[in-house]
Amino acid sequence: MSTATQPASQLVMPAKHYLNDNYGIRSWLLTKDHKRIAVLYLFSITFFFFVGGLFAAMIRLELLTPAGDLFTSDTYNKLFTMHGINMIFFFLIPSVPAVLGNFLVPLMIGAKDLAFPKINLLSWYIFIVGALFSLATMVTGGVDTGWTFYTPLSSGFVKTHVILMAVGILTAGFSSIFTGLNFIVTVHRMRAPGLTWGRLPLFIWANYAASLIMILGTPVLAITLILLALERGFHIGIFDPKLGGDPVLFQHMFWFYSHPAVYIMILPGMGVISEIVTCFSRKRVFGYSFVAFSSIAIAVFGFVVWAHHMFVAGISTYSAMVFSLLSFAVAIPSAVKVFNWTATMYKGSVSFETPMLYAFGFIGLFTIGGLTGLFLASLGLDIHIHDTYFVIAHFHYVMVGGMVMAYLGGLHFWWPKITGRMYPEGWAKLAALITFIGFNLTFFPQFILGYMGMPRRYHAYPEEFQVLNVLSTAGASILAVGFILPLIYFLYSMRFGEIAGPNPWQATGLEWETSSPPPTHNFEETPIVTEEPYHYGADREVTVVP
Amino acid sequence: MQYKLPLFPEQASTVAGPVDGLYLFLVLITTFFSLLVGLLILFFAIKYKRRPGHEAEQIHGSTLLEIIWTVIPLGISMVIFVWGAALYFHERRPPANALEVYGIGKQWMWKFEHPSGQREINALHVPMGRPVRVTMISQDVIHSFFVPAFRVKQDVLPNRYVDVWFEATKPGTYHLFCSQYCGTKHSAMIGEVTVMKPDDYAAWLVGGKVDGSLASEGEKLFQELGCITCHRADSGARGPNLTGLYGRPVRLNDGRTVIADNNYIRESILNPNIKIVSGFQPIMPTFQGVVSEEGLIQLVKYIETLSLQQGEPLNNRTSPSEIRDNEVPNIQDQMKQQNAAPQPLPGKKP
Amino acid sequence: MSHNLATTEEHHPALAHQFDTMDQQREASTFGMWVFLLTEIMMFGGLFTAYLIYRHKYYTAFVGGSSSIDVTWGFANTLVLIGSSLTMAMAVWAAQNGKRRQQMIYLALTMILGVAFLGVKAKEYYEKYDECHIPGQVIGKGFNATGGCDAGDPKKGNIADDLESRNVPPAAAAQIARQTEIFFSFYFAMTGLHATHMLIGLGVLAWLFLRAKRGEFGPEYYTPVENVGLYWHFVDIVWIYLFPLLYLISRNGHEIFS
Amino acid sequence: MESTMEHAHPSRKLYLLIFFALVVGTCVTYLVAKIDLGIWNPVIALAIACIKAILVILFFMHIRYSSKLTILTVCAGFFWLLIMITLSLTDYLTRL
Repeated sequence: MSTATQPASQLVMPAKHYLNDNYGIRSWLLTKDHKRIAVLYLFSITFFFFVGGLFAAMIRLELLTPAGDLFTSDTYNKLFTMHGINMIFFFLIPSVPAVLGNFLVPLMIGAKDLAFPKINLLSWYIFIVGALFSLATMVTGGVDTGWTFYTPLSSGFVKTHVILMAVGILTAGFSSIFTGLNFIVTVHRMRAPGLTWGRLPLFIWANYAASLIMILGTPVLAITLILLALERGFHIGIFDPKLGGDPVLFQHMFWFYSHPAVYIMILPGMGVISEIVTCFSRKRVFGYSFVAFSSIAIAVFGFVVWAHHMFVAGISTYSAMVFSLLSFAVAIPSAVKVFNWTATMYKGSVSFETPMLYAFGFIGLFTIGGLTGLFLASLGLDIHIHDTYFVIAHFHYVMVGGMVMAYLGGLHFWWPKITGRMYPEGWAKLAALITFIGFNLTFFPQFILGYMGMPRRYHAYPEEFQVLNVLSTAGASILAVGFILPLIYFLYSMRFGEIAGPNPWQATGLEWETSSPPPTHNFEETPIVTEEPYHYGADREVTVVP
Repeated sequence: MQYKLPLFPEQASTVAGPVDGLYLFLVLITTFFSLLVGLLILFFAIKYKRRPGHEAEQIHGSTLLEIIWTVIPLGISMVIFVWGAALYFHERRPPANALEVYGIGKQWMWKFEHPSGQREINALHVPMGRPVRVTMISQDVIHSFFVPAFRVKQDVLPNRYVDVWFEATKPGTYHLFCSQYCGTKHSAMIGEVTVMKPDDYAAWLVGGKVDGSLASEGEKLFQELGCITCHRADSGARGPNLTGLYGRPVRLNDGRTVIADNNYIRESILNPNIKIVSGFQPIMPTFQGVVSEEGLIQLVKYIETLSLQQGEPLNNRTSPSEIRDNEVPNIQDQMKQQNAAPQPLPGKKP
Repeated sequence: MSHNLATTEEHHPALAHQFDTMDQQREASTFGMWVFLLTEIMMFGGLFTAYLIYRHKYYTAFVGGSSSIDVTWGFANTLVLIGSSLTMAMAVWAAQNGKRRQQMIYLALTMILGVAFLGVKAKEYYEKYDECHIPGQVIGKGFNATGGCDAGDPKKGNIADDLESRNVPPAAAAQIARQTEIFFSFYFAMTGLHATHMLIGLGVLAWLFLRAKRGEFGPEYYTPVENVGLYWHFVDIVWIYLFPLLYLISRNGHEIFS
Repeated sequence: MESTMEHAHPSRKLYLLIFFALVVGTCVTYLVAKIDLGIWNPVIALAIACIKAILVILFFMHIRYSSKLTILTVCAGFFWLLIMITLSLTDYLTRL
């Protein structure tokens, strides 16, 4: 296992690692090293996160007052559409898988690289091409269909560049398919000797489950968007009611991908939390196999619940009942995970470094986000809160309170591995606290707003909703600080941070057994795994709670 | 200036109470579990804070606990499912005696038509204490009819009638929102629902200036379009007799049976020869692009009233929609008497 | 057999750095190909689901649209594609057994059959273009409400006329003809996506042919041939379903219009 | 992991046999389509299509000689396809 802690002053950067292996722009743009590709993704998605964040800030500013006085309604409609598209397709979906997953999957399983390094680089390029389409759309005037592209509005009514944007998302989708494919093959075929399925880190299990969704769901989004573009471009009638099409079918096909897609976003985040909680509790994760299999269960169940987005869309009552029942089933594995993380801390040795603070934030906020999902899965209640701010609040509790927290936690946790240097702990704790406070102030009022009946995507709203909207906007400005701070100190620490050493957290896992930053081929010699995962406190007796 | 910070919209319909009940139950569940998890984390974090001389105890897990925290959430969620589903089922079944109103959504306004002929834009007047069923269709994109005070919502689709019902319990004026994003002025597609006491409502009905009831307008259209040339009662008619048709099962010539409801009648006007009544030839021309959505509603309503003129015994009827008007001896019947009932159709073309 | 070969063959020029053995590399790429085909199943699956729903909803129009396609060409094309699957399988066999010349012949045959298929498809597309059966109002003269270029045009292919000649009353024929646009939307979307896959397949086959010519494949390294083969067979399977679904809707002359 | 995979491959004769079966299947599909069997027409056509697809998958695509993992992958594809179709149909077949 890991070596004993050395005083920070004695640590030195390894002489040769993946960052200084060679230099120059070509060495980055033509790299096949999964770690460098992860860094490329990191910079790309950070850009899109802040572009999406800018749109969010503008939305919140507009909603400060009831009248639509800051932007025209067309501009506002474009803002929330572009916010959604940027955040979902160009930040959340690639966030943990493409950055942390790319960096860590081969390291954690003791492989030299992913199974298909060229395809890995290709998927970054495909992502960038998709992103360029999206940027081109933004520059030429944006899209105002909402990120859901509901027909017939998107196919026949709006006058913006829907096709261009659809092509952009479609392209980014293929990037996600290839990433998922790469992970699945790598996990199956590239594991180090001795690393059985029962010994895989939970982060790998979670990414594996998310990859399943990527390869099974994304193609359906692709064909749906192709049909939408054909319909808009050639006026053929597959979803257009004028030509006998059924607009509700578009919703079925769209949500067949887009509901599981939220599990693409959250599952890898859950994997990150499993790693962090065990490490900072110095304890083996509670119920390893239950946490592992719940990831797979979420991936599978996630595919059979999509029509809970359509309870008031005109689907049959019978169908609504089926989908509601199945939707409750998907809540169970998530609950199992939360309880297991909590139980992991029991009789542990808990410390409070920044990643752990984010993990606390994740567990708390995800619990609220998950439980408010039950409101929306419940048929009678969903009639009232569907398409209101309640949905917005629920979604952001899961995606920002859950996923972004996990992403930031993971970034802090593995930052020493990625860069070889530590981030400034004090500032990071401050940022985590600010994010937590800002987040709750932004999104909690939206639950109430939603139940009060404020519909989503409203440019102007009745006056009685103003107080809560002002609170939410105030929270958003705090949240913005919480997100900008890490950007600054991460950049700072890349040059000036303390040298981390191979294993600053004294964590288990193969990625901590190589130097920080790792060498280009990850390991000096192929590691052989002989231990159970999360083998903390090897000297102590193992006890089992009855 | 005084700000109020209400946590609930007003309760102004019969389902508002039950929906809020379910909501409160869920809020309770959410609070309980969030606090449970939050407090446990806090407790563990303090109790097992890392300190010298204390090491973590390696616990692998407990199958018993796993089963407990799988089964308990499963049980709770099944309770929520059944509760929510029962409510949904109730909200999806309009009572037979509901007052009918027709709605059309278009970018970016709501139009409502009352059977007696009153038309409203972005406003809807309904009586208190009586179920109201709004049958809606969209002229362009998908809209959604949402009245928070009633806790009802229904997407309004193009090319297909959908309905929503509520029974208002409290006089007042309430928000009507479009809650499905529908383009530029989505947030301006709002209106007001005014709930009136029955007497006030009756006065309101009589007060407005009205061209003619929906059914009588529909009858005019029926004659203008020449429908009566074929749809006659005599045996030599080329089209099926429409009297007594509404709400009935109809046998088609491919062997299937459909209920002659709003959607079937609308479809039969626009694409008449797809579902042909058994024993007839597919010869009717299409009226697509000829009749507006308003006109279609009037025709549908007219055909519905044709069934009411028959005076058949009620127990012969199959669909609740047929029974509804006969059972309710109030305003709507008064309205019917005011508006000339359709006469047996003369067999000539206008 | 190749398992033993692989261990002694560690420095095969085709062994990528991330793999330890040729065997591991072969297994990984073949599995990767299957996972890719999984995504293809779902992509076509979305179309098939939508097709099923509309076929149920607009059955008569689907019959009308299907009748306007020449089934003989579809039948011939099915045979062509099955034949190309056979030659592809043979090409893989030749690669596995190190028969370079045969491999090149089989690959060339596969490509010829693939081109033949696309040629027939192009002819069919042109026919539809000529008959104004392209859905939408953008390509050609646009889809006409009578399901052909002009009602009463002596030229074949007017669906309304065609249905009338099969004893469908004129009013019904006209309405069914108008609804066939949705059938043709699916016809072009499904066969178009399939043809796009064929085009990509032909490109990859050409690349394989060049590599085979250089003698890169042999008993210990034939994964690319095998994977392209898997892809080609998958495209064949899609067509095996497309043929009955698009060409053979009620070809039995059963009176469904009564 | 199955490091001892079978590398047996079908012979050319078997390939020809499968090809022959596929041609026969296609011809039968074509001919049966012209006979009026009512509801059974599409059923037979699709049943034959399924048999043909299975033959191609088993022999041309070597699934018969592949690892369990590959077989599982194929099954997963059809299983998910089935999920999509059946659950979509719960709506379309029960709408009034």
